[in-house]
Amino acid sequence: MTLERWFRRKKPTKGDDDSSPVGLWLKCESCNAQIYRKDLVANLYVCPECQHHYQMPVDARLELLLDEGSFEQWSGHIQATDPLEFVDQEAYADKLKAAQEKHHRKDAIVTGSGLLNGLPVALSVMDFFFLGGSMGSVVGEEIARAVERAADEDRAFIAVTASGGARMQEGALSLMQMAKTTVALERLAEKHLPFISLLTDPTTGGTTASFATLGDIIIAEPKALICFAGPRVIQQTIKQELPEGFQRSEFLLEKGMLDDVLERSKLKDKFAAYIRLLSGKVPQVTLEAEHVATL
Amino acid sequence: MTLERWFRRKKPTKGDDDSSPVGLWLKCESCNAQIYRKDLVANLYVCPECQHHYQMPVDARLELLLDEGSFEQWSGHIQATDPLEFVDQEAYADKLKAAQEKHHRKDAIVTGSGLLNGLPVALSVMDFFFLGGSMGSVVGEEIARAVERAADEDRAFIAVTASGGARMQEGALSLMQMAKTTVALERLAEKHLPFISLLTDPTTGGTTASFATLGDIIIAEPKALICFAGPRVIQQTIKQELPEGFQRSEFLLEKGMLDDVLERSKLKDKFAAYIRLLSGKVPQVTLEAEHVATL
Amino acid sequence: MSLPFEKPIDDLEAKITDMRSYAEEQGIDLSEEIGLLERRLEQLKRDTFANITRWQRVQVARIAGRPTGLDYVANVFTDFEELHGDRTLGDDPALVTGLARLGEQTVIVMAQQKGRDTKENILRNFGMMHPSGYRKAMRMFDLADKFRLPIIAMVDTPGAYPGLSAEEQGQAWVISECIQRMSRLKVPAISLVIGEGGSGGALAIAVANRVLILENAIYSVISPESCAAIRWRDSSEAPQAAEALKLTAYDLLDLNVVDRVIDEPLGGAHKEVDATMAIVKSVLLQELGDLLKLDEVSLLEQRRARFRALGRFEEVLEAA
Amino acid sequence: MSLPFEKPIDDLEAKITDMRSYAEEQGIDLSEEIGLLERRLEQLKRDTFANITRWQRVQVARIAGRPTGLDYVANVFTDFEELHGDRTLGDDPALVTGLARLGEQTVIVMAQQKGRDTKENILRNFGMMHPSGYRKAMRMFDLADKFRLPIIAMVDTPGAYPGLSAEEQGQAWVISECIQRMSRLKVPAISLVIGEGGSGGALAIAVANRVLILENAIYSVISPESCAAIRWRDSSEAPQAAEALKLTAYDLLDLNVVDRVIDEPLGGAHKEVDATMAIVKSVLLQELGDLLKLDEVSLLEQRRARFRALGRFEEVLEAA
Ligand SMILES: [Zn+2]
Ligand SMILES: [Zn+2]
Repeated sequence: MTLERWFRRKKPTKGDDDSSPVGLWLKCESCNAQIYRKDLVANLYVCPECQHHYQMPVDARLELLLDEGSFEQWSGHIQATDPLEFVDQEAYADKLKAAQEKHHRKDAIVTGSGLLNGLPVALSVMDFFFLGGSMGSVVGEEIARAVERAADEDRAFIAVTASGGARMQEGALSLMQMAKTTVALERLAEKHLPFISLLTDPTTGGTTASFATLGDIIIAEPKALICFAGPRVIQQTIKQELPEGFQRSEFLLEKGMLDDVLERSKLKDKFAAYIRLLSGKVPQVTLEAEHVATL
Repeated sequence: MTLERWFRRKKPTKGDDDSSPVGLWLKCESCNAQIYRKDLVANLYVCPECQHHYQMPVDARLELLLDEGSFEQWSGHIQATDPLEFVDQEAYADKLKAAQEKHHRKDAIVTGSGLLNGLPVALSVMDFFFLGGSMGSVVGEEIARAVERAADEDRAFIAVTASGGARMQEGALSLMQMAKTTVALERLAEKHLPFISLLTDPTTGGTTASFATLGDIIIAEPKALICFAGPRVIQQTIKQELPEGFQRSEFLLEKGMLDDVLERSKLKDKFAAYIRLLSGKVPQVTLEAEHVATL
Repeated sequence: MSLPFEKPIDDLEAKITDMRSYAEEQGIDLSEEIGLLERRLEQLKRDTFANITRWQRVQVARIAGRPTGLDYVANVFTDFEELHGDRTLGDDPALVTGLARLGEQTVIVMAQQKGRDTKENILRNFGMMHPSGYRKAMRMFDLADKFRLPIIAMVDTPGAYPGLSAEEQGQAWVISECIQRMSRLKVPAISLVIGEGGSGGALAIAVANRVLILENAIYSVISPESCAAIRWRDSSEAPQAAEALKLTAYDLLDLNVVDRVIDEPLGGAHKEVDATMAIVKSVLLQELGDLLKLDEVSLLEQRRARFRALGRFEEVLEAA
Repeated sequence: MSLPFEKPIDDLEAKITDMRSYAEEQGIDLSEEIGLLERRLEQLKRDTFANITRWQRVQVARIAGRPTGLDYVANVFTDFEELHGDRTLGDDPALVTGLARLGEQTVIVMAQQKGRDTKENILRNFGMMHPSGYRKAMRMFDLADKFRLPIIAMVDTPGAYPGLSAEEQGQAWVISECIQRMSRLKVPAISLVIGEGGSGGALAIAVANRVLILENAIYSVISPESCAAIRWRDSSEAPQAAEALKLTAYDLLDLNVVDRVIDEPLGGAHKEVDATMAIVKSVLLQELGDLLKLDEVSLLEQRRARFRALGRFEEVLEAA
């Protein structure tokens, strides 16, 4: 179901308007090649021709990162309450309800536990198709709870982000989720458990400026847009064109902001390597035995 | 005596060749005005016409910063041993001996304690005229001892720097003074005592890259040259002219490296203010009484 | 310096002034009439400010002549010594930082500064901080911890600077780091929103033990103009957006986003600056006094718990 | 890839090779003669390296083909995962950093990397780090403390980059901060000088519990060339300057600047890379094993005391 829904979208937009028809073929938005949709899905939503990384539905992301059948969902027990009774051209309450029904989840996030190459992990995956992956009270609380439970259960934590930023329909409460998710991470740090942040296209605004950039290791998918202020806002500020590749993963790697840019197919094994290495605490026994063996 | 010796020098050079004749007048190296030497001294070695800050002899510096008669010298009980038996066109041992005789001190530094507007402080003042203020084992050890004694005696510490960098005639031992002075500062930090660093013209190389830039508050005198690599070295590297004002105090303030650039005449009162403020530890009694009074 | 809705007040004030000089000129006693008008003026102010819309509140928060960060630094504190630079990237004039005394206690004060005229606006980048400003704030947090000095932060910014250089230097990274660093302070921290609390750029220096706000200040996830541009596709709908965003002081108190609203003199802080300073000083002294009773661990835990608890949601029985 | 003083060795090696192929071609037995020559070769190498001047040592330390930082990373460690960036200014290719295993222990490894050909030399800026490199090192120190992972740092640099941008970004400030940060590590730290230890740019990642050096590596306050230019006013006097600076491994051991010299295979590390890697690995395993027995406080105190004690001077009776 989720994959089918994804097919209705051709390119990343606000995430609240996906009515384009389903077809068997699509034209790659990067290289213009005609791609058979099934091939794209089989290839992890990466264009087989040009390696363009499309956005990935949450279920596919969980499948990519976790060992088969190991996922146990934690999220879904809370929902938003429209604390501001926010209305613009449409009521937030209605919009939320529509999104919940369409995407079959309570909000723009899924959290849970699983095994990654046999290693116990917890993770949060944002759903960009659900109101643009925006972070309101529920997204913030789900992340905070998942991080804390990961700490309690001695699991490494992986955050997969895809978000338009804070959810403005919950006003300052959304803003506060930046601080909430940040302080929740203290629990993980106190237990010396690794936090790997995976930034995917697009990760912007309050999400980028909070937990997403606090990973012990920060990885991005190729050519993902990752920023605080979006390109349009900056263009309005500086009144000139932005340089090619600005605010994209490769640019940020060069600017020192990322540990690496990794292709989707390599993520799982790399994450396993990081987690294993970071768990290599100083052992009580010394290495003398091996030393003797080496000499 | 010290002041007279200073008069033999017209402009900062290596500090080991000061044979220019003594005169009653000098031409300001900055504004070309003819200045009566006595006026310059009376004006804290600052040109009365253009405010150019000349290098200041150690004794005058102590007089500037400390309350009259309060200085107690700590340094002078150790001397260099020429551990490398270093010889270039002249033997280091001979050069050192000549400098000691000429400047009436064991090495390029004076340390001690005193009162600054009544506040107990310790300080180290480098002597640029003694082998270019270079830091060898003795300079490093004197600074380390002074910092540690300041910590023991609950004094704020002020380091006045003027140095060509590490003393190459003591080879890697000079390099190690960068680490030695740095670790000595831990004692001060552990006691929450303030360390104010005053960078004067010129402060370069290993001195800049160690204790000098570790001040809780870093102040520079106007237009002082402060750098890691000297302008000539950089010019050789990049093969082009350096921008006007590059590596000078005002430039560094703009680059975020300094807390302020202060005229010589303001230093003492400002330092007193910093020390008083930084000593304002959280008191055990609350401020309720005052609160009531204010309402 | 006046907003449209303030016009009746200004008119009445002018009338009273007129009448006073007339009475003096003519040597007649109009004190009874003037007294009556003054009571009417006070009632008019009270009614006007009791009923202003959220959008009008936004305008008061931004009005020229409203006290800026540096006004509070100069009048609420004593012995201020400015400290410059982040020791990394530069010295951001949009955030003024330094040592000062609040009563007898040394504090580290930091104030986002918008500027009081066009020249200063440009110098201060309208209070929009660059990454170097947030790094300067973090340097101050380090200094505060080392010397056990409380932090007082004055918030007044449209938001972090959304420009090319800021993005290149990792604006998002430095804001998240600043939030984390402030949450880890071992000393008391008070943030006071004095004008405009704009989004993450404001929050970065507002992860405090106590978050206070002036009556006519605002604090929002997005500016009403930007919100209107996105949600109404028309930035002139800003008044509606302001209404929807619930960004006024008492709205935020209801949401627990702020802990206390400091009432301004009648007519707003810009009408009676001295009185505003006195009120703010007394509140800060009292709040700081309370926090100074807590030890390091309690301060840390209280701050963490405060922000961990924010947000509104409901538990549901069935998972989805 | 050979230095002038190595010529007799190279010639003899060539002669032996010649004789071997001649014997094979002609089908005659020259094994006795060859054996004799091989013994002479070994003796020649021994004599040559026992008597090389300090300047020749400098040349060996810099010779093309000598193993670089990345060679050690690849051959001494396993499971290396490179981590990039300082999260502030950039990602400096002159310092390679990452997670790896040394035996069974995860460590954070960092290596100054000069490059193995012209292209890499340029990419790596000849091993001369920018401020972003030192900030990357400090980020690694933070990671090491957080996850309690020992630090192994390979030193090989002519010095910190003396350029315009480096000065603008506070090269001196970041080096002093790096020295301080490394001195505060709560985990074991070992630095190994593998080639050229150039001044403050090297020291910044060598404030370790144990400072090791390869037999033909050097570690100096200034390069012989620069020293000659300043003290002799002629950089071609570098050989004399090298002599005066006492910058070889055993000189430094005498001065307590390094704790241990690792002997290289006869003829230098570049002649037998595999053997060099094996020796370095076994030494690092042993040294790390020793340090892992110490607790956090002991590690800190030992490191601090080590550097506090460095320097040579004598006490005098009368003060001056
Ligand atoms: Zn394609
Ligand atoms: Zn002059």
